[in-house]
Amino acid sequence: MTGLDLLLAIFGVAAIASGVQVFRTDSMVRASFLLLLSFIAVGVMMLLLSAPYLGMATIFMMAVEMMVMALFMVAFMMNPAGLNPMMMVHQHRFSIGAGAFAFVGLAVFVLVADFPRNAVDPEQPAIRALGHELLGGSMLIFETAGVTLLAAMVGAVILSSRNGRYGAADEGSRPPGLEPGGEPAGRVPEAGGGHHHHHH
Amino acid sequence: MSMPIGDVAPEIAVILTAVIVLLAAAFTPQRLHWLGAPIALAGLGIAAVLCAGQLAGPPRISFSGVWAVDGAGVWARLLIVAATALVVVLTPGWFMTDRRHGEYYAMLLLSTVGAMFIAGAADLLQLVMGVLLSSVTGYTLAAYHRDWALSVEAGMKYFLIGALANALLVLAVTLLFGLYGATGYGEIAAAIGSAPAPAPQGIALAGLALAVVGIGFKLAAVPAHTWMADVAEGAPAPSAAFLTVVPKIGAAIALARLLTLFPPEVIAWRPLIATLSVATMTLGNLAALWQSDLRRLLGWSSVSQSGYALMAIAVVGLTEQALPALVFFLAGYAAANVAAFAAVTHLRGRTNIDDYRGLATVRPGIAAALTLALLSLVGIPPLAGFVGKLLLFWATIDAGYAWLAAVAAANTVASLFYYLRVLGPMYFHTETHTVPSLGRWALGGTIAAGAAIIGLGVGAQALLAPLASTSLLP
Amino acid sequence: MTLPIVLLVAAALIGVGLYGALSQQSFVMLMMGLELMLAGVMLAAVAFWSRTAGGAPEGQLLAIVAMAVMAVEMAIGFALVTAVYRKRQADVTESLDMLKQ
Amino acid sequence: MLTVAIVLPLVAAGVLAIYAGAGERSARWFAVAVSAVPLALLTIVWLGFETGRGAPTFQWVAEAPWIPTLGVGWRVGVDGIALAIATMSALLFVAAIAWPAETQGRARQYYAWLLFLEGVSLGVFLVLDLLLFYVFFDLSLVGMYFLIGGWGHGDARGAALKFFVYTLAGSLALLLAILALVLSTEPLTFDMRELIARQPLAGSQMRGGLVLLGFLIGFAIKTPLFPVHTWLPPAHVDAPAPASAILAGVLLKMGTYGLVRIPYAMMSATFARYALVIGIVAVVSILWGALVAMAQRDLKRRIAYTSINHMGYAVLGIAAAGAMLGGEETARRLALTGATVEMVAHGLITGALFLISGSFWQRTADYDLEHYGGLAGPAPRLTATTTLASFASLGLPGLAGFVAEFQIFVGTFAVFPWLAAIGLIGIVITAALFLQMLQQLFAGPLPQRLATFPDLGRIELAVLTVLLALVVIIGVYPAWLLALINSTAEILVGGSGTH
Amino acid sequence: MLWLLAIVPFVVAAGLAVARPRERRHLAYTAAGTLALTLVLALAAAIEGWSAGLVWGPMLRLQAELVPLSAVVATTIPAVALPITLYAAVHEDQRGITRLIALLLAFVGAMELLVIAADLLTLLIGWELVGACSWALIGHHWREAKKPAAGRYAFVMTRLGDLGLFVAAMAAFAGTGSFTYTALAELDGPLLELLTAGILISAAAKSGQVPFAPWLFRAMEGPTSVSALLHAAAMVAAGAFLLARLHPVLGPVPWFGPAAMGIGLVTALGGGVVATLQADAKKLLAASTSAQFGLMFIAVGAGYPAVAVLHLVMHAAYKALLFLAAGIAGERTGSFELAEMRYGRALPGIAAVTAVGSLALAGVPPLGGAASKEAVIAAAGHSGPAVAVMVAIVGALSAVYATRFQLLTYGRGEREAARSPVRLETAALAALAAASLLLSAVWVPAVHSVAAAWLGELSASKVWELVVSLLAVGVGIYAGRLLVLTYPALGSTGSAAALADWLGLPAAVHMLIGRPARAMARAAAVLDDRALDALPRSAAVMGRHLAALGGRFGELLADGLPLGLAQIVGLGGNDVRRMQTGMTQHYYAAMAVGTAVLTFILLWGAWA
Repeated sequence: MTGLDLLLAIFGVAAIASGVQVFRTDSMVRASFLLLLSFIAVGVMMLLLSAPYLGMATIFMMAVEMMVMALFMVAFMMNPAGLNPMMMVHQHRFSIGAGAFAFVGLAVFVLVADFPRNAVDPEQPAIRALGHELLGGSMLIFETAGVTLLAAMVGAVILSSRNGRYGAADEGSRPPGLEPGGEPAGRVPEAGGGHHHHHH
Repeated sequence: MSMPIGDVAPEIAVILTAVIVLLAAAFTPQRLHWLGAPIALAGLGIAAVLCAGQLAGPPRISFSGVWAVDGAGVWARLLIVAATALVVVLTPGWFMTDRRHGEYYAMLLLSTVGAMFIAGAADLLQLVMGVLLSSVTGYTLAAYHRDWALSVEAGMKYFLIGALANALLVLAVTLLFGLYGATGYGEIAAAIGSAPAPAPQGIALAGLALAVVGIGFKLAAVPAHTWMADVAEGAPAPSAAFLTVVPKIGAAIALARLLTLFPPEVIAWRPLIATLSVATMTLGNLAALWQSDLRRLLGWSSVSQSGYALMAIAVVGLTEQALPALVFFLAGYAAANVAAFAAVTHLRGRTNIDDYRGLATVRPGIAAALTLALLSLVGIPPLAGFVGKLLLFWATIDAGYAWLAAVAAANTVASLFYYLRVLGPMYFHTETHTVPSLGRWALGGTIAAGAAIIGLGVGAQALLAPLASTSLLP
Repeated sequence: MTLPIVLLVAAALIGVGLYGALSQQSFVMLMMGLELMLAGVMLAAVAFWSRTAGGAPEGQLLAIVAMAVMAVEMAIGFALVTAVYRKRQADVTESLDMLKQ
Repeated sequence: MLTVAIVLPLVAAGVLAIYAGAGERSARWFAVAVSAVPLALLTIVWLGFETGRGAPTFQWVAEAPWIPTLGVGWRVGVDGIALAIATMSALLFVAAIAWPAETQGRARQYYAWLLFLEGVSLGVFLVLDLLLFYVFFDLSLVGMYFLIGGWGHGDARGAALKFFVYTLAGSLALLLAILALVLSTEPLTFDMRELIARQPLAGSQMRGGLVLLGFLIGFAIKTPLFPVHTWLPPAHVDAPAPASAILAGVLLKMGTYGLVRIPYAMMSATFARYALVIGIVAVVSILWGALVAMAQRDLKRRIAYTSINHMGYAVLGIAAAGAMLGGEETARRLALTGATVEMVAHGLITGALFLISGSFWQRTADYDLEHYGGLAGPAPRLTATTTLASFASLGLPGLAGFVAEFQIFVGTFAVFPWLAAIGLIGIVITAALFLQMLQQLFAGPLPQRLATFPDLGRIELAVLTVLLALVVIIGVYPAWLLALINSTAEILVGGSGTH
Repeated sequence: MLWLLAIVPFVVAAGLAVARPRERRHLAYTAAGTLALTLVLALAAAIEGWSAGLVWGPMLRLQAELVPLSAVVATTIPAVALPITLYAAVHEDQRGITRLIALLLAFVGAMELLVIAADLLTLLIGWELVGACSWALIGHHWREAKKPAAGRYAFVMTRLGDLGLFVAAMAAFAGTGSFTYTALAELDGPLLELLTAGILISAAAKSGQVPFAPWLFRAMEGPTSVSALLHAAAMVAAGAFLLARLHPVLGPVPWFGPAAMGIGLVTALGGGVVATLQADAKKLLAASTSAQFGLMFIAVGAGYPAVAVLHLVMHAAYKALLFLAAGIAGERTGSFELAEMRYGRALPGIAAVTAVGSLALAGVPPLGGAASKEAVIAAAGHSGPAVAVMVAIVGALSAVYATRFQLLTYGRGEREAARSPVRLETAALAALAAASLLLSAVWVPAVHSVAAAWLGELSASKVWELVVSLLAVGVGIYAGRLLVLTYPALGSTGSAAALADWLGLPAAVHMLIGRPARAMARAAAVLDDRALDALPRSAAVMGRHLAALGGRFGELLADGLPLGLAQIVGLGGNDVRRMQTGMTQHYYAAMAVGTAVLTFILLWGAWA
């Protein structure tokens, strides 16, 4: 076991541990920061694996995202700062089993697998290669990603933006009535929407 | 490195149209948003012409192994465009009151592009991107009625299933990449071919299984089928028509394309797909049996139809009839399903099957269209669905999977029961009540889809002749 | 040894993520589970790029694609969570119980 | 010629369905006029049909490509057997359409569906393309479903649903078998003549057996044979009378006709291997149908079960005819001819009986035999026609049923003596049950509430007279019919016709 | 040309059915004319040797010809039918008289067809048509529920026997490829035995032999004229005729003779006893018919078909006469109770005419009936003296019941007739009596030898046989007289009545055939509705369970209804629907498990 392996193992354990903690903490904000911690550990591992760009990208992108997530939770969700401790889980034992099973299964496959041994040259200009790939061979993929991001942005705005150019954007956004001017057909949602098992 | 832009010209046309529609929507008052429909139709028309142009050329892989232009792919993209056009026609009446009416066309077109990318992808990464594009737009389309709880719930559920499915797909791609060192289909095939040990690796098996689930999500195949019924019921009717049909076309081709990479003697994927096919069609049919909501019933029937489509995929490569069967079946299915949803749309979303009593007396034309659609889904000749199922049976029997055909036949019998639960009361009750309808757009869509059902059945030769020599590149 | 270690970590992250996705009621927590899974995937992708694919650029691209999936899904996901919350005051999966059977 | 006979009713059905201006009377007369055309055309075909030695098997052949990629084409043509059954069907359709029916204010739709059914039924008998055959075979279910469900009585919707679902299962078994059969030959074709000539699967035991099983399931459900007959009684009981007549007279024939046309002709070696099994099933159907019919109190159910009995005779004849590849040609030819005559005769006789049962329903809305009695007094014409039809059905000589059953039994005896002997018991039971029915309906004291029971109307009488006259003519002098059928039976059975 | 024999009566019958003349006179003349024409045609055909053929199909050919035996019967039929029909036209109820006459004519036509047949197919056609006519005739008075039931009984019983003829035809075709009588000569081995058995059974059924005899009793529900024709010349005569006609084919079968004689003897003795104990005039005659046809069976069995035919002719003449006489007496009494009659004083003329018939039945020389009976005894004697003696006992029994009949119907008594018979009735009786007397000519050796030359060998009686027979007749007549004096109401009560119902045979038939058949039918129907339909008990039932969930299905199970395939499918439908819980976490779990399963399938595939 080389030093690199040791470092990788340490950060790996850190990533896993903080990952586990995400679901053990009783505050969502804390959970999102634990997740960020886990991502930072993963990003460091990437750096160790000679992928500087990806490592940094992961760390920064996730940092931003987790900030958004935290803000989001403060804005929308209940229990923003872990004021009242809670454990909101279902099918808990099955989930533990499934997670463990997935891990064991993948681990077994990984350990018995006969991967090609073809390590990257640490001196290789990884970032430049990536750039070439994006604008060369994988141009189409790159462009598709662009379109996808556009679509995601438009979609997110459509779904979440309350204020359109003509006032409340959601108003009238419902199926036509079965009779003109009547209620739409089909199952009728109960007034007020979903049930609430807990607090509010 | 070559960038034959022409090979993705149809996609570009659709994307540009989407952008135009989006801009138009931003600068026109809501009452003019319906103009998005003709614009979208024009764009789709151009895309269709461009697609048709690709049929002439030889099958080829372009964009450095990322993009396949082959018979199956081009026909699927053409189908996607055509089906979308029908859906576009259904839209204006339905969304008249929506403040974001115009943007709907843009989302629809972007989703179309996603499906097209899925159909043509020859690289795992391109496939993932296509699925992602198709998914995010799909969630939006499903949840488009922000002020309607069912729609929002359908969109959320679609998203939750999709997010996990897409994660699994990315995992699958990663595992395959680790094993074969590449994501392009050509390179993967070469890597498999040059592998010294023919024994399959667990990683490859897990990767393939994960990929099947991931793509199966778009196809609404077991086990990621659970969104289909919810979307069919809760989403806006045009979205439901779109989501039950268009992504499936792309996904079916993509699944076939991916599976043919793996030699069946090394990885026994045929029994897997056959099992999946049986599970999907049976589950869909059983769940549809007692539905009292027509849209939900159509959703479940759509699951079972995916099961039939998987029959062709299970035998792809074993018989030259498999690909024509797959494409033709998808075409027939698209026509029938869109026709059914078009009828529902035209009747302002009428969905309780009890509300359909006596429809034949009040609105014989719409009743006839719905009848054609449902009978075509059963596979009654000479409608499109019949030819499709015939070819599926043909392919499976020819490939030695006669048992699969027998199971499908038994399922068809069971399915007749629930389709008749809708049809019977339509004709056998004579009580009359007024049945308001939506308008000329949806009516036009219904007629067009109904005509397609008959046309594809009676004039099957027109599509079958070119399909006979169709190809599927790895 | 490097590859197995990293891959085991990735597998563990996927396992934990799956657990989270399966067990969390809250939409946001559930999505965190999915992100953790994708983090594992990205780690595995980089590991493969670095150790089995000899630095094939597609490996890096794969990691970016995984990241894009994560970002795009999360964006649309949050939008949906907003919409659902606004319409139904719902923030857990159990609240969405109208569409069934 | 044949194409017109198929397409014209279909087109007319479409016109009737769309043209909203047609009233009850005009719709009916339009439909009668249209339905008479195929009958006239088929009569012309019959007159022009060559029965001599050396005449081609299939005549009046016409072809047009439909889906050449799959080897499917619009191919029509007839041999003696098809022509006989098709002509009978055309006649029965004219009778059923002319029959004064209660259309519940939806005359246009009613006659449109009947015309549709006529087109597809004739299609089944006249096409020479296997896939086209299936298309029409399947469409007949659709037409009948809407007729039963839309104009039936009692639990008509349930019966229609059961009918459709059950028989569709048979259809699909048939489709799979057709595909498996066609796929075993090169080059691909659905041309029946070609397939008969090629005898695909002749050398393959296992696959041949499975394909035959598929055909048998498909046709047994349609025929129907024991034990897959249970869709029949409810369908008949709840259907409107003309639809019942068509169901029994025409649709059931598709099963037996299909048996002759496809497995018998196209895979004769396999068929011969399993002929005994088919024969046993047929004999069980004969006895079962007769026995169960005897226990029925419901007029229509009783007639329905006799259909199972009679179709059993036809299948027995077919099984005997196909039992061997060589030897006993004369007897087997007799059996096949008899089976075909049985199809024609059963169509006419049972068609008439079901129309008669419709007369009962229209007058009293009651099928319970025990509620009737003494009707010979107020309704002598009804009595006479029912008696004649019943005697024809129980196989009295001088009427059509006897010509059929005698040939079947005699022909079968040479091949399967025991089956023929056991099957004979059926004719005693049918005699008992029909006479008991006649007695119940017409003899004894007249219940007070039936005192004003009206006799047959003019149209009813005319329709029944035509059908029964043909029954008598076939019974007394069947040479014209037998010559036609035998010319084909000779080819199908093989051997010389010197006896 | 020969077809005309059958066609003429049929065409006239059809004409009557359409034209429906109601006037009795017109009916009488039309019928008489038709039958006379038939008679003339029969004579002409016999003399000219007509034959005929009709092609049905390449393998089916109807053929007709007259051999001497059939010529005799073909002439006898219209000859006997003529007076019967005349009588019917004036005697029977006005209601339905046209139908009755038309059917009687059709009956004659069918019988003629049967007689002229030269192949089994034609025979079968005539054979069954005769049965159908008898159904309609016996059930003539359809308003009384009992009568059509009797017709049905007769038809079904004889049709049961007809199966024999079907079997015979099948065997003939299997052996020779055709149905003609001439081809039957080629037949041998098991097929021939099958043919013989079939024909024997059919003949026994038609001729009212044991065990089919009871139908003749039930047939008495028909009008008198119908009974007369049925017993004298049509229907019943067909069996004996057929055996005689086909004797050249059947004779060589070793067991045929004994079998036919056995059946004949048992029936003759049984019938004799039944007739002796009978309290009903028509049933007495019916039982005697069975007995007399038993004699004909004996004659054929012994190898003397000509004797059988001779007896058939004699029997036709006197039995028709007796039935008509019974009808006249019965009409005045209102029933056929023998104990209630004795019109000797009231109707002396009729009594005298009837006496001719009774004496012929009793076998008193020099009447024709005696001659043919003696010939039967002589024929039987060839099989051993014991047989001859038994036939003589049959003769004695004949004498007993003939005497009873005569004395009880037209013996001297106090009854007064309400009205005298009309002229035509009397004429009909007289004509038949004259015929019986005329047939006595057969005792004249010259006539006898001519008949023998034409018909075939007529066995000559030995002296002791003649003596025994005549003694037996004498004893019989004496016993009959004694019975009438001592037990005038014999057979109406007690064990005699029980025996008189054909020795309990009808009950046995009912127990052995009728009941099991009906029970089987009912059981089959129940099974059909329950079990068979349950497997795919499809939509109708499923529809009813639309609203039903688990509990309802459990109830069904408890009721013991078998769960059908469709029900399982329907149940599955409900279960699968419930799997769609609406809870996303369950969908996630399904996906996780599904992925694992798919991986395992692939792993398993890699292993296998």
